[in-house]
Amino acid sequence: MIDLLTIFVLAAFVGFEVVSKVSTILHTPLMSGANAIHGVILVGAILITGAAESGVQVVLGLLAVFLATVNVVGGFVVTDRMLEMFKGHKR
Amino acid sequence: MIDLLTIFVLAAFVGFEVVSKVSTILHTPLMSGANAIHGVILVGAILITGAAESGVQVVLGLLAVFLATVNVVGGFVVTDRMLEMFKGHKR
Amino acid sequence: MSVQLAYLVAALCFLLALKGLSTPRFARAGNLLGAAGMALAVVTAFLHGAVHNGLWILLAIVLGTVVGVPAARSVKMTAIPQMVALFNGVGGAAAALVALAEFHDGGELLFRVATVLTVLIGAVSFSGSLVTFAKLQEIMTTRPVVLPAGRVLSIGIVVVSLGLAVAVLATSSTALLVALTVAGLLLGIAFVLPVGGADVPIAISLLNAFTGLAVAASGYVLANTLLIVAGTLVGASGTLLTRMMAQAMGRPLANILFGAFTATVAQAHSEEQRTVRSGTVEDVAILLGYAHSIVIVPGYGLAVAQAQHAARELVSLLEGRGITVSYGIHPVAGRMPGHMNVLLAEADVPYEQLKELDDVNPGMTSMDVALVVGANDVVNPGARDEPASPIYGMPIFDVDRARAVVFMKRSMRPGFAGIDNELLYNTKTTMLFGDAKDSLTKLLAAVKQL
Amino acid sequence: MSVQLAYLVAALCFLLALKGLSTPRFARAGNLLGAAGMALAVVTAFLHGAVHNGLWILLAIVLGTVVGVPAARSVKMTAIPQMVALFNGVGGAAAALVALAEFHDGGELLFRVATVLTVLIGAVSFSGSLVTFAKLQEIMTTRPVVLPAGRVLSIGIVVVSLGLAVAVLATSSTALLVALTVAGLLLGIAFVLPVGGADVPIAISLLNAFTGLAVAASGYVLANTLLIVAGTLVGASGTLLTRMMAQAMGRPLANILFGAFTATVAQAHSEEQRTVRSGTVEDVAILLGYAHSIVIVPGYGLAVAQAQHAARELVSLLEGRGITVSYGIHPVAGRMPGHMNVLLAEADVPYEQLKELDDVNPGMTSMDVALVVGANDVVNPGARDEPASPIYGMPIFDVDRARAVVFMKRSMRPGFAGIDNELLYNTKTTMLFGDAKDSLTKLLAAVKQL
Amino acid sequence: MRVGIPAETRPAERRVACVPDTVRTLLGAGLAVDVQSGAGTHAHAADAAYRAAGAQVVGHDPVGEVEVVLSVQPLEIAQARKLRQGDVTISLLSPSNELDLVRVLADRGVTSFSLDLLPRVTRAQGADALSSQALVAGYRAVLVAAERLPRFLPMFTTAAGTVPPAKVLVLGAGVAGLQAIATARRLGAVVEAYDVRAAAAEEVRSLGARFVELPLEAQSGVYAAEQSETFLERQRELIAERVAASDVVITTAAVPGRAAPVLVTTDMLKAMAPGSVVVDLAAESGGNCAGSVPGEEVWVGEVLVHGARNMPSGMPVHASKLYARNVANLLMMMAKDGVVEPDLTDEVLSGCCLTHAGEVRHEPTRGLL
Amino acid sequence: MRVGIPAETRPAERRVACVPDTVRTLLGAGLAVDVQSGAGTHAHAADAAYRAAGAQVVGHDPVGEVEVVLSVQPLEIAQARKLRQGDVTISLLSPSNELDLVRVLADRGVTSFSLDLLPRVTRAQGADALSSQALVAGYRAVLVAAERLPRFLPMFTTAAGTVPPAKVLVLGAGVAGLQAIATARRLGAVVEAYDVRAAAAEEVRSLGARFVELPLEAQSGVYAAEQSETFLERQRELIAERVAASDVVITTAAVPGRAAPVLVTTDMLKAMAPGSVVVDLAAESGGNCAGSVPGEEVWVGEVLVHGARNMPSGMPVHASKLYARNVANLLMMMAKDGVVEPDLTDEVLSGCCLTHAGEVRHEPTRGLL
Ligand SMILES: NC(=O)c1ccc[n+]([C@@H]2O[C@H](COP(=O)([O-])OP(=O)(O)OC[C@H]3O[C@@H](n4cnc5c(N)ncnc54)[C@H](OP(=O)(O)O)[C@@H]3O)[C@@H](O)[C@H]2O)c1
Ligand SMILES: NC(=O)c1ccc[n+]([C@@H]2O[C@H](COP(=O)([O-])OP(=O)(O)OC[C@H]3O[C@@H](n4cnc5c(N)ncnc54)[C@H](OP(=O)(O)O)[C@@H]3O)[C@@H](O)[C@H]2O)c1
Ligand SMILES: NC(=O)c1ccc[n+]([C@@H]2O[C@H](COP(=O)([O-])OP(=O)(O)OC[C@H]3O[C@@H](n4cnc5c(N)ncnc54)[C@H](O)[C@@H]3O)[C@@H](O)[C@H]2O)c1
Ligand SMILES: NC(=O)c1ccc[n+]([C@@H]2O[C@H](COP(=O)([O-])OP(=O)(O)OC[C@H]3O[C@@H](n4cnc5c(N)ncnc54)[C@H](O)[C@@H]3O)[C@@H](O)[C@H]2O)c1
Repeated sequence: MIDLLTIFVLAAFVGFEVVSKVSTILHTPLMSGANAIHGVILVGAILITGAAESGVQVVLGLLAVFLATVNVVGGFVVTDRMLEMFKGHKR
Repeated sequence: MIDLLTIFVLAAFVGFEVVSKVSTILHTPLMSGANAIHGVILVGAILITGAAESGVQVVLGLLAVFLATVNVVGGFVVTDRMLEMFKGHKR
Repeated sequence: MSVQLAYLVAALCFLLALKGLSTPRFARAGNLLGAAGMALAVVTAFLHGAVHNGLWILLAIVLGTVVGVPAARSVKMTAIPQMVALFNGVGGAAAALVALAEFHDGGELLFRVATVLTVLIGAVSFSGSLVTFAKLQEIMTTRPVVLPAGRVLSIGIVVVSLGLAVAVLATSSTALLVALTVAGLLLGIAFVLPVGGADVPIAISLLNAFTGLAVAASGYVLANTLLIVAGTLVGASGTLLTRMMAQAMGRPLANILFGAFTATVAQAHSEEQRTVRSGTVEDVAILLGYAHSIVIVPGYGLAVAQAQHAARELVSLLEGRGITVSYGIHPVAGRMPGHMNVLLAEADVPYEQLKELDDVNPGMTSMDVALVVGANDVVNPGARDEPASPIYGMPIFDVDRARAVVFMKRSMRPGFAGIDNELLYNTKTTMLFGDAKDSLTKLLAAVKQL
Repeated sequence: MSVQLAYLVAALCFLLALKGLSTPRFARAGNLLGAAGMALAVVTAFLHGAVHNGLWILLAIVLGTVVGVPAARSVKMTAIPQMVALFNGVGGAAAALVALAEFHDGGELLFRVATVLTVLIGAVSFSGSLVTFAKLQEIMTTRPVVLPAGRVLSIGIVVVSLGLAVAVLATSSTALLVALTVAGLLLGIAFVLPVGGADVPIAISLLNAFTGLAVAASGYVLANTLLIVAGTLVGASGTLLTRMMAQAMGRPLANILFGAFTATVAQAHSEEQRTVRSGTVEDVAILLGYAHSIVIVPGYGLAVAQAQHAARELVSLLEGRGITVSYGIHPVAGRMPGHMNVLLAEADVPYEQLKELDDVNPGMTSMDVALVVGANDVVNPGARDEPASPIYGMPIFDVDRARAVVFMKRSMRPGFAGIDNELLYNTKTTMLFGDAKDSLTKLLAAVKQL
Repeated sequence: MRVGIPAETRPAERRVACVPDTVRTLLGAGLAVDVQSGAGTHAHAADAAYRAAGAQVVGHDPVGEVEVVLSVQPLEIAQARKLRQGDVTISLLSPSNELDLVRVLADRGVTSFSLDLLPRVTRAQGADALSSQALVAGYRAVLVAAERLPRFLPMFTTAAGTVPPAKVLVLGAGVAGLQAIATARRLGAVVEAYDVRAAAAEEVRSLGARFVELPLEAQSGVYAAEQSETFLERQRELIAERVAASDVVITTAAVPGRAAPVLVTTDMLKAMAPGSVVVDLAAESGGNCAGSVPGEEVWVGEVLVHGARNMPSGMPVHASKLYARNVANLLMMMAKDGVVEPDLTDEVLSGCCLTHAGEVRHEPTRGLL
Repeated sequence: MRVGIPAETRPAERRVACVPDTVRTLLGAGLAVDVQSGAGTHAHAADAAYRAAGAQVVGHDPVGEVEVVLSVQPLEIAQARKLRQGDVTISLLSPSNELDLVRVLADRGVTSFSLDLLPRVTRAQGADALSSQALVAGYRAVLVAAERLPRFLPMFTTAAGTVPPAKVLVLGAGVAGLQAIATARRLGAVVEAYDVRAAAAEEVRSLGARFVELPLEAQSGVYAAEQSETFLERQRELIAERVAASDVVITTAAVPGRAAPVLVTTDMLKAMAPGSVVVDLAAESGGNCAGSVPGEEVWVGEVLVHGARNMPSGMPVHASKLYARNVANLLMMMAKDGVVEPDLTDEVLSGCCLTHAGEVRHEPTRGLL
């Protein structure tokens, strides 16, 4: 329990620290990248669907898998598109 | 187990991140401050001494308490002395 | 054990992804690393956890990909914010569904708390995101919508939600949990409706942080460390990011979210008929730092601010990055013939960098940025396009034809000729308000940071 | 639960303490926060864990305080590094003792691994720190000590230690663990002996990181999250810090630690008879940024580097911090009469900031920093003190009387008069090598960061 | 139509109203150009250069044979008598000094333009000869002062002691005054300036000089209005101390159409350090400095007073280049397909048109006649 | 002992060897000072100021009544004849031009110092009058050129077109040359320079100007050594193109004790743009520019050649201030408790001592006699 709390605190600190100096122009890509990352709920969705017992659970789970997948793939792709402006400039 | 490892990874990341932009002049105070912090072994020393069963354990434990205390108090005091140069300058 | 390790590696990838995304240089790499971490986590989960329904799960994933990738690929750059909102919403929904599916009688209190939080926050995030999408896509009005008795209504929904949450904790009733879901959906709508068009991106960012928290809570539900770490990372960074975005717009967060309820702000909104885009120093720094060619048009404001030295430094810094920079010297910039020459010579700007109208205008369309430092009349397109303008006929620098325009001035006040300048309201234009020397000095520091 | 929470809060304090310690502005506050966190943790541990031997423990703590505080209070500023080494050593010893005391038969493998690591690293840290202390305190020679067959010996100790460690893991024998402790002590000595005087602080920093890791390992031994978090924080930050310190000295870490084994480095050491202290831009930035009064003495090098604009900017930045800055203009600085005037006027330096010999020299002793930018002869104390010097009799700026001197030049080469300048070797002097314009520009950025 | 460039005849005029470069501009507009041989001599524009540019170099004064006459100084009365109905002339003509000429021009139905009267509006800036010539005058005023000053302008710290920077005071911060400020600052002097116009303070500071704040009412508007004698009296009192502290004073104060205000009195000169220099750019229009004589250098005690006379003429190459471009720009406003036909409803042209179709169009001048 | 300051008698000399400020220095060293009435007139140092500083103002030439004589120009032979054994005189004396005077000084057993001969060592910099006067000359050379140039030095972009910056070429980058570079840059010109000494390249660049690299051997050392005619021939060939491209050329090349090398020929002048200006600071020692005459302005085609003559005298206040301080610094090296007693074993004093105790101590001069 306390371990999970510790993890929570540390992760929160890292989350703050890591974005604390981001420049304005990266706000949107960063938001979008973070958005893709929370699509990790896909892992949760797979796990519950994989262990589902009732039909309701399966349906809910599969819906969750579908939605989470949209979140993940769409999120990463759209972020990459936004970041195209940063590629290819020397230095 | 994996939780403790996760904590380790997160804490290590935080450790790196937090000092990654320190300026040269703060190297020594930062080292000294970190030095005081690892004196937290004092907590461990207290716990084992408090729960000691054999005489040897008590002796080892008390020695550890003593040494760890030196580390803690000496560390914080000496760091503070080093940092005196940063106080009191108006901006 | 190895499964857990894979998750840990994935968590580390996410962490480094966020770190990468916060510097221009590593942003793309960060995003790719995040994707790689995600692939690892998903494959691991599938191999290890898809004991039943494996094929169905695969099908759902394929379906999600088929829907998500083309949508993300084909969306117009200008429509990206609403796309992000949509993706965020479905993520929230997924979290809520997971918690709903996993809900069962009994269990620890912590489990129930986590479930309630996941469902509630996920639902808010889902419906809220859909509303922001609708606003940005202009399916509905972009203006703040304040329902009659809006405040009372909102407070009512909040109270009901809290009540339901407590009830679920106490009773473990699935029906109540479904009711809570509905309440959450309403709450999300009530939360976003009053946010005005320009502030919607901030609401999206906040909802994004919410989804992160929902995922973290679902991690507690499923006792999955990866979900906890990743969700918390997004929740924390998203919260800070939201604050920073609000700050960059110069408005306190509370004002943006709840501003529509107060009369003053509503008034300010209606007065401001023509919008002006004001950027931060960092925006402009990135605009300049990643440009290939820049023309600087100095004017009387450069002289007033005595910013010639700062300008020269910025130029040499930019040239050091391999960017082509020149100064466009207008014949009547300043207040005496040769005013700009005198200043720039004082700052030791090489004569070769000084270009005249005829040197600059033909190549203007290929300029990435035109940086207008304290000039106004000499770049006013009215002199070219509006025969009725008192300055019609004066040759100008056609900076409006550059890809982007940055104006450094202290206010929206006009220049010597006393007439308005349409270019200030152009969508290409970013205003950097403040004394030119100040702004340039800050810009210098910001470009160095890139 | 509440005990665990207290520990969590303490961990957070440590984390913020390190963060604070890495910016000048919050360094002191950070240290205090760390101390507060420590107090919380210790009190919690005492109240909760000192079931037996409470009085004895208290006594040991009091004793430790009575020894530690006066030692830390009374140590001379110059002797602080060895004091830190000593504190670090006793910390390492404490960790090893804790693991030794807690060791018992059986238990999980993880438990034994953690114990072995704690004991080994703690012992290395203890004995290594004692040697560094002895070196810095000049109880023993500060030169690298390479025992005959030193390399073979070192490798031998490493092999033995590893063997013992494996044996302990396999047998759980307390006797073997004690033997491992002894091996660790020897290893620490073997590790530090070959490190040369100037590099000892880097070895201390590494040992400090080691102690952190030992503490983290002891956290696994005791299953205490606080120890894990705090130890890991110190271990990670200490490792990075060590690398950064080595970088700041311009030497790869491996070279410092194992350099004495290779002939080349030993040679370099013997050639360098007179030492010159070369600082980094950040050092100088802090020296300047926290000074109250600064005099800048420009010379021909300022002109060669065309650094006048950069100098002016630096001055205005420093003045913005409330620091008094003036330029000392020597009658024959540069290569023509008034050379400095021409340059500084070009950079628009106000005439009031230009001071002559008679204005500056009387107040020189109260100057915090004299910043010599590309000048040499005009600050050479030989002109004042050495009748045999070819420039004897020329008036100079007595910068050697300021509290600290910073020289910006590209090399140790002399100036126009072609004679050596003792001041370059003075202990007060920090050299900032490089083109003056480059250095000033970097300095500008660094001061802004403060 | 033909455009004629007579050689300037007025004493000490070294400029020319059209240089080979602007010949090309005029030809480009379909006009032909006749240049009197030797017209460009002083401005280092040889006949050959005009020919190379496409002009016809004629041995005599082209006035009377061409439809458009361009000159720097106003035409001589004899020349004006040769003009025909509808002929166009452009010059720097200050009507209050040339009433006889104006009468002749009006009588003969000539369409005459004076760049002296050009409205100071944005669109007319390309033709603004007052500005371009003031630029030259302000720059040269400082050179003249620096050359005559027995001391350095910049500061020098040398082995033989330190020389403090000279103090320069500029009175009147119009175009010439601002340029004088800039040039003196370039040479390293410590510069301060005063002007009655409110906008001037910021303009002076925008050149890095100090604006002398006097407790006097500031004026708004592009030009200064005439000041009362009590105002000037008070101004002199207040400024006296700044004059005494200066090594160089450059005066440029003017009120269009009026005599220049006297800002520096003999007593003030006497309080200056020996060897100081005053350059009075307003000398021709009455003088800002007591005792200044246009075109002469007068010692008042140990202070040298240089009365400027036709300052731009001292730098004929660039003064001519700028003036010629101004004139050409004005001409381009009325030329089309080789024909010069001024549209007098245009604000700029009507503003600087002095006579047309037998009428004197300039209100104040009509008053004087 | 008494120090005397005669009024300068040589034509066009406006400086004075002692100003009221340095009177105080001398009095501080226990010396008394006699100043001839009117000695400081041109340098705006009034008799009253000298009196106020503590000097005695005498109505006649003090030479012969004082033990130490300070002057700018060498004394007249008649004055030298009045000096007594052991008297000390300090002036800017170029011995090869003044052999008769040197003979008289030696004959009368006078201890004479020439600042022309001062060793260029660090310790002597306070007395280095060549440097201080070259500073003045270099500065004024640019002012003179700028005033005579019919165009601007700086660049201007105006509504009447753009004026490009003038190109200035400085030949010889000693003290005067460097100062000319600095001053021309201040005024906004594009400056390039050439010198035979290797060290000059960096020095020129240190003032922000371009160094003209010629494929010629560079010299080391503080002074340039005399160059062969073939060297100079080649140099002229190579530099011709830079001269032709310049609007202003300022020449300062000198080789101590020799005639100045001719660097600019008449043909080169003819290739310059009409109206260009050449200022030849070396005119008095033979001239770097063909046809330059000291103290005169000569038109060669459409190029004006200004032959400098005693350039520092044109700015007498500060030239005198610096010179007087140089002389005082030298005197302080030999004065103690009111007595002037030169220690001729001192490197600096012996270096610039021309005659002492009946002997000519300057090697090259002894050769000439
Ligand atoms: N060159 C000449 O010979 C001459 C002579 C007389 C008149 N004019 C006229 O002057 C005008 C020149 O055009 P321009 O574009 O150079 O100037 P402008 O049109 O007068 O615009 C100058 C701009 O600079 C801004 N500014 C003033 N101080 C500033 C500061 N400290 N920091 C940042 N911005 C500052 C002002 O906006 P904020 O107040 O919002 O900061 C203003 O909009 C033309 O209309 C021309 O006709 C020229
Ligand atoms: N003022 C005059 O009239 C005049 C005339 C002739 C001679 N002098 C003589 O010149 C000397 C002047 O003294 P000073 O102290 O100004 O100069 P200095 O003694 O010549 O020293 C200049 C220093 O600047 C450094 N330097 C050169 N280029 C540099 C660059 N780009 N960046 C950073 N440092 C650079 C050089 O060291 P590194 O090479 O190590 O960088 C050198 O030690 C005196 O000896 C004086 O007698 C003066
Ligand atoms: N719109 C344009 O394009 C344009 C172009 C050039 C100049 N201008 C404006 O024209 C105006 C005048 O320029 P100008 O040089 O021809 O002016 P000017 O020659 O008529 O007068 C010179 C200056 O003397 C000042 N003055 C008058 N009486 C004074 C007194 N008693 N004390 C001190 N100063 C006094 C005036 O205010 C003016 O600034 C300026 O405002 C300038 O900005 C406008
Ligand atoms: N040590 C000191 O304290 C000190 C003080 C002042 C000057 N100096 C040195 O004295 C030296 C000479 O100064 P100066 O001004 O009296 O010199 P100068 O008047 O004798 O000569 C002027 C310049 O002409 C150059 N020159 C000669 N022939 C040339 C040719 N053919 N082409 C081009 N250039 C030619 C010389 O190299 C010299 O730089 C310089 O090196 C200067 O640094 C030293």
